[in-house]
Amino acid sequence: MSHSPILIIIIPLISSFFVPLIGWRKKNLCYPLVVLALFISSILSLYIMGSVITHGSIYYRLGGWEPPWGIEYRIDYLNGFMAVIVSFISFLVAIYSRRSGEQELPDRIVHFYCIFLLLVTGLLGMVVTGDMFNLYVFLEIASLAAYALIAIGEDGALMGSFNYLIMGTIGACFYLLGVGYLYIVTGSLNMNDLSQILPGLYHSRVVRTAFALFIVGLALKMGLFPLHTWLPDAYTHAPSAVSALLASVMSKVSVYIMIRIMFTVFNPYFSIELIPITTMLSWTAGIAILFGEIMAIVQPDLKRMLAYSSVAQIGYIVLGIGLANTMGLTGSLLHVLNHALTKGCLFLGAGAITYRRGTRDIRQLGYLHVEMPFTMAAFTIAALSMIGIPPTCGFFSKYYLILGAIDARQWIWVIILLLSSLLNAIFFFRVIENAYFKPLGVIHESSYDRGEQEEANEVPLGMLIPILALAAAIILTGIFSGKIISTIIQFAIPEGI
Amino acid sequence: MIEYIISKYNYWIYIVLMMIGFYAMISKRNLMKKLIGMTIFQTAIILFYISIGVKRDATIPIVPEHSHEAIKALEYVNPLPHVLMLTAIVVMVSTSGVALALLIMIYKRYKTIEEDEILKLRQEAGA
Amino acid sequence: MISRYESIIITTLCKLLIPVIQLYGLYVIMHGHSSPGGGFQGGVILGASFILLVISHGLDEVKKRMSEKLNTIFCSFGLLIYAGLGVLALIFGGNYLDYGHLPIPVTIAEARYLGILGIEIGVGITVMAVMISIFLDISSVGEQE
Amino acid sequence: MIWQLDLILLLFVVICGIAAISVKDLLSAVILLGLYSFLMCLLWTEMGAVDVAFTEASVGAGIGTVLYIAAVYKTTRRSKD
Amino acid sequence: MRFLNFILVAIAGGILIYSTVDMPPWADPSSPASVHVSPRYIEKTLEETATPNVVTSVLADYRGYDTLGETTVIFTAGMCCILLLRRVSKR
Amino acid sequence: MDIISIRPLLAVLMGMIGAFFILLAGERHKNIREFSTILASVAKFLLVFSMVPFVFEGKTLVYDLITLAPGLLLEFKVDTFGIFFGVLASFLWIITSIYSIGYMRGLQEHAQTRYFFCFAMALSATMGIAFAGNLLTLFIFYEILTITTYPLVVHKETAEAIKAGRKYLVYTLTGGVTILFSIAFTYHLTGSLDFVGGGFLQDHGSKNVLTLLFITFILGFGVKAAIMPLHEWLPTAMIAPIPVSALLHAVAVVKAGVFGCLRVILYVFGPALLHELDLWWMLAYFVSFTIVVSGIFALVQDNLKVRLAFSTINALSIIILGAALLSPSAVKGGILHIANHGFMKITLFFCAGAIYVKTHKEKVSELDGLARQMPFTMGSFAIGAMGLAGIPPICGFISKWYLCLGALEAHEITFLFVLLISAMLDAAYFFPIIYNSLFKRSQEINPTFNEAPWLILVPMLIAAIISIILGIAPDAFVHFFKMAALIGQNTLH
Repeated sequence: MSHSPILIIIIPLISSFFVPLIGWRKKNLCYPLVVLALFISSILSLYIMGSVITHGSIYYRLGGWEPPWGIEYRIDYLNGFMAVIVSFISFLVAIYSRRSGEQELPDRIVHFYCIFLLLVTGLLGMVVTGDMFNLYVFLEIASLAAYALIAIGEDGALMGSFNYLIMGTIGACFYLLGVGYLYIVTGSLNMNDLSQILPGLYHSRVVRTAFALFIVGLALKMGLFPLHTWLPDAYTHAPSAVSALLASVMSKVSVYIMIRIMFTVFNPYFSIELIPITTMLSWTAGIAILFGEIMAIVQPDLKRMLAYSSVAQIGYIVLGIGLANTMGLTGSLLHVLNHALTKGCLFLGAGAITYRRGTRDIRQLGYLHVEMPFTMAAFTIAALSMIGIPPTCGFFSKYYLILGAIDARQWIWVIILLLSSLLNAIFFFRVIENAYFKPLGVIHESSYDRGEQEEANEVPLGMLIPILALAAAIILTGIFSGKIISTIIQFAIPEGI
Repeated sequence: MIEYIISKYNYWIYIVLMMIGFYAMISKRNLMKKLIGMTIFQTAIILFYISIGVKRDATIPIVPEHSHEAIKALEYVNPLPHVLMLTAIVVMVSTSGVALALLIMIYKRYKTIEEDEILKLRQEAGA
Repeated sequence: MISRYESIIITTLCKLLIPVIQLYGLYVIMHGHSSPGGGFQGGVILGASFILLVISHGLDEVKKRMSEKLNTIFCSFGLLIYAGLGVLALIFGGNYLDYGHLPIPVTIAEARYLGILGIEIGVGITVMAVMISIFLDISSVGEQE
Repeated sequence: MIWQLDLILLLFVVICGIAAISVKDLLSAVILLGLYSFLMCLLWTEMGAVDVAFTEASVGAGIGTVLYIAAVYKTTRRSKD
Repeated sequence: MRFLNFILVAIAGGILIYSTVDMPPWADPSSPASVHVSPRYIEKTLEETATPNVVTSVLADYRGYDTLGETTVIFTAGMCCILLLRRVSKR
Repeated sequence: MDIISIRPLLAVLMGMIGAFFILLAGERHKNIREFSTILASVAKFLLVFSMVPFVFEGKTLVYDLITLAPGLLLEFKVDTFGIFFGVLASFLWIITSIYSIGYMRGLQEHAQTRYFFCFAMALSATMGIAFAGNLLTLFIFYEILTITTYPLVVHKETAEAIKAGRKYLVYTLTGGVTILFSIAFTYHLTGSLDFVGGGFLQDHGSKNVLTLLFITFILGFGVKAAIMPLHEWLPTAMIAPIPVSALLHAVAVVKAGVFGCLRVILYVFGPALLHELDLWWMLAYFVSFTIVVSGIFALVQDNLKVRLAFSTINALSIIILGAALLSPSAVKGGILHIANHGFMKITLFFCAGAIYVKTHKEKVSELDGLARQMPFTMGSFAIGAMGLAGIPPICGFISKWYLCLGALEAHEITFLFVLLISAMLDAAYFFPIIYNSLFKRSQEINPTFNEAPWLILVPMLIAAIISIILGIAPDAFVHFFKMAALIGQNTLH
């Protein structure tokens, strides 16, 4: 099992090569293969997390070459945590993707699965690697896969995907340029090696420019406020399974890289003391929260609303990074997990609703709780988590973020965080209200005479199980968030904060 | 002064090229032009990387196979940026491929590749 | 498809040229160790030969020689060679992609040499197939088959 | 590596780049882009990066241009800017 | 809008040019990039991989995993184009 | 002395288990569903009641469930105050469930499963609030209570109900957010959130900071405690079915707010600190305003439920006033009033419900001569109303007596007057109803005996009788009086 770090990558990778081969003969075999590969990957990631907890960081030399020369995998608490999130959510989304994939793209399901696996591979590769350039390569795998997956969505997805491609390429190029800038002054590409060389060069303009390039590039990739323009279109029109994966996992991976670069490659002293980046990040994040939520309030389209809410939630996470203290970062990392679960559940739920209703207009969701009781229950739990109602997990990350903001004596962020709870409540309760308390179509003044003869018409089990699993995970993560913090997140926070 | 310029002009020109590409990417309305800008942008980055690897009075990084003298790193240009850029070129062409596929889909759907016209069409369809 | 200009000179010349190009592509793949070149360049040259065939003889001619199915198989197959070599190294006790542990009765350095050759071939196959595939898809807007 | 030659090549590259994004005819723009790639390729050869130059010649200037041209044929040659 | 974009580009370019001040001179054999990691590739390639072309040995061996990723990028691009453009007719 | 016991957890879970079975039974098995409601409520009451002896032995039952955050547990701690509230709420749930069954069946309401489910969940949350060992635990259940009562408010699903639901959410969630801020800030100051009799905030933070903290706490909890001007949601929420108004908006939800306020006053800040900061009289004046104004508002309401709602607002502020005065008798009286007001107000709401079920009348002006048709109902109403006005021998008298004593002990004659004025206002808005129903005649009401169904009548009478018993022997059954005295002792040292 000493090879498990690489196995979590190559199992989905090699499976993705097999998918088109198998797909020619037996289309039906693709789905089990994808699910199996991701299942093994997620079990392995759990195993890795376990061994990180018991034995400390794991190093793996690819090709047997020692680090600065070869590529090294370096898995610590932060990585392992992210790998577990990525692999598990992808696993659940893969289970879900079958029915929705069959409905949304019946003739291209084989290549859909192939690219889906490649996307997950790319994301996992980004998470576990300890090499700057290797990260770029996997970033591109994931990005290309994401462009294509978005583009196969409904009408309008094409432009969304194209804009994402342009913006994403700019982001990736900025990242690549940043790597080049670091390389020109250090001569190294290995993160660990860089972190040892860089402190002597902190006053070099090249290093600072590189840092700025990284931040801008990653902000583009994750859709942080002023650079979020691609995000709503892309998330709205992509197939539901894809939006779920992108919103819950892909943006989180960018966040992870940002944390990695800010606090591991560069040290916290540089990121916090030497340059005003944390202040800038928290301001943009604060505006992102308000902007995203106000935009979400006015959206009539369920998925578009969720997309704008994602903009806001990214703001939360970045705000935690910007606060740059233990509490804030704890909240941030916890929110990475929480938002991954919650947004995954919400997007999958939205997909399920679309699957049955054929519409995503919030005003036309009336009486959905009779038609799809389980989906709506899960959706409600996830919505409550977004608002931050205990004991769902969303509350706890918000609590830590508020603590972090108080610790940093930044009252404005406290107010924004509290206010955002209420804004969240406004647009999520709009959905809940429509789905539970309003009949189909317009509201009748007297609704007593409405019989309850409507039968439940739940989505197939393959779609329902991931949604319910995520909803259960939302509550469990909430209840056991203390455990998660004391075993993982506490140690995942970079030293020196 | 001239020394300084000679020692840096390469970087400057790569920046100029990159900004040409960048400008095309963000302000051109024609989608094909955006892609052309993207290629220029990426190629400029590659130029930058290659510039990192250059050493004065050094030759291409292919070492003599049967020479008995010890190989001196100073005599060969730095191969690492070349390796990285091989990857980057491939990534570039892959991105272009996907982007062109998208472009063709967009043209099939909207019969135009001007961004503002597409926006207008979409607004009309939405309204 | 780009409308084909029927000209005997072009078709004949291309027919003559294409094998040469393909041979050169193979040479580039195989000779990447000691001269510029390798899997990518060779693969692209091989792919270009097929693209030339499309331009000179049309899509159907290419379909006869390299069906879509075969092409997709090649796409995966090349990468499988690559990843498979890595897994092989894994099975024989090395780290992933550590060709030194491949079960070949030569010195470690030579084993690595052979490993590099193996993956260059894999890369070449994939690149060739993908290039053909992308070109066919773009130039026919996917309206084949 | 002669810096004068280098400079001239760079100048041409910049001119090609500007021309590629400013001509209205997309086919010309794509051809100019191919030219740009070839000039780059020369530059890199001159800098000692033979492998990269080879790749750029085959991938960037070769296949890339072919793909662009195919795409232009499949869409439109006209461009507003 | 275009003017704004131009300003943006100018600012970005200005920052980048400004930062070149601290870059090592072009073609400097003693720049960090030339002395830190790369010399080993050149000096040990024959001994360790028996491959004279250093680029090939680094590409396929020292950083072989990058190349796997890169080939996967190509593969991904191919699959993406098929997914986007190809309509498999129902038989 | 602490005893580790799982009973508090079970008491909290009992409601959720009940809710689960309710959901399982669903609309198809109505009897099983309603049986499980009653079973859960009885089981919960017995569980809570079984903890009473321990409390009187001076022990505290503790159960740490899990660590929510480093140093912060999801912790149940059954102290005197908690058990006081717990016994009250769980007992009233039994009679309310019986009443609900009668009411819902009588009106053939829709979505009864959702109704019973949310009711059980809300009671679970109330138990959680009662037994919470620290602020965070309290807050968690407080928010669950908010969410689970929302569907009950919107139960009718009319546009008006939805609007009321929105208003309810806006107010309570804003309150929740304010509390969250206060909790986070408290944690920032002290690193602990555990309740300590007599407060734990002393010597943490400057005077201004603590004042601000107190204000945010009171504003946060004050929303549910319906302190004016944060009371707006309560009259609107009266759109909910009567049992909901009865239990939740007279006992569980609003009392949770009051409970929170009292926890903050007595267990977080503590009397000493409040005296030092001079906050107690600010709070006392603040709620006195509410007492007087809400009494006047109640006078002009024609809708019976809304009038009762304003009377509730009045009573809640009286309780907080008792705690704010910080003298032993006032605290004792205030806490006693939680129970007494609970029984009396639930009687009144049950009466309103009975009238509605039988006659579909909601307006005060339409009740003329009703006493002849529904003598038991109007009799119970009279008992509840007299109790609230503080007329012996009904329990309201006892608590008001101690409150007045407390005002004197604190040497604050102003508040004595406030209490007396409020008693007079109580009388002023309740007695006309009784008088009119007895002596006026109306065409619409048939003066023959025609009472509500027994499922409605019995709980109503039980509540009314208990109100009298508690007035005659305040220490009967569960020793509410003794508990209130103990709470005073524990916190005012």
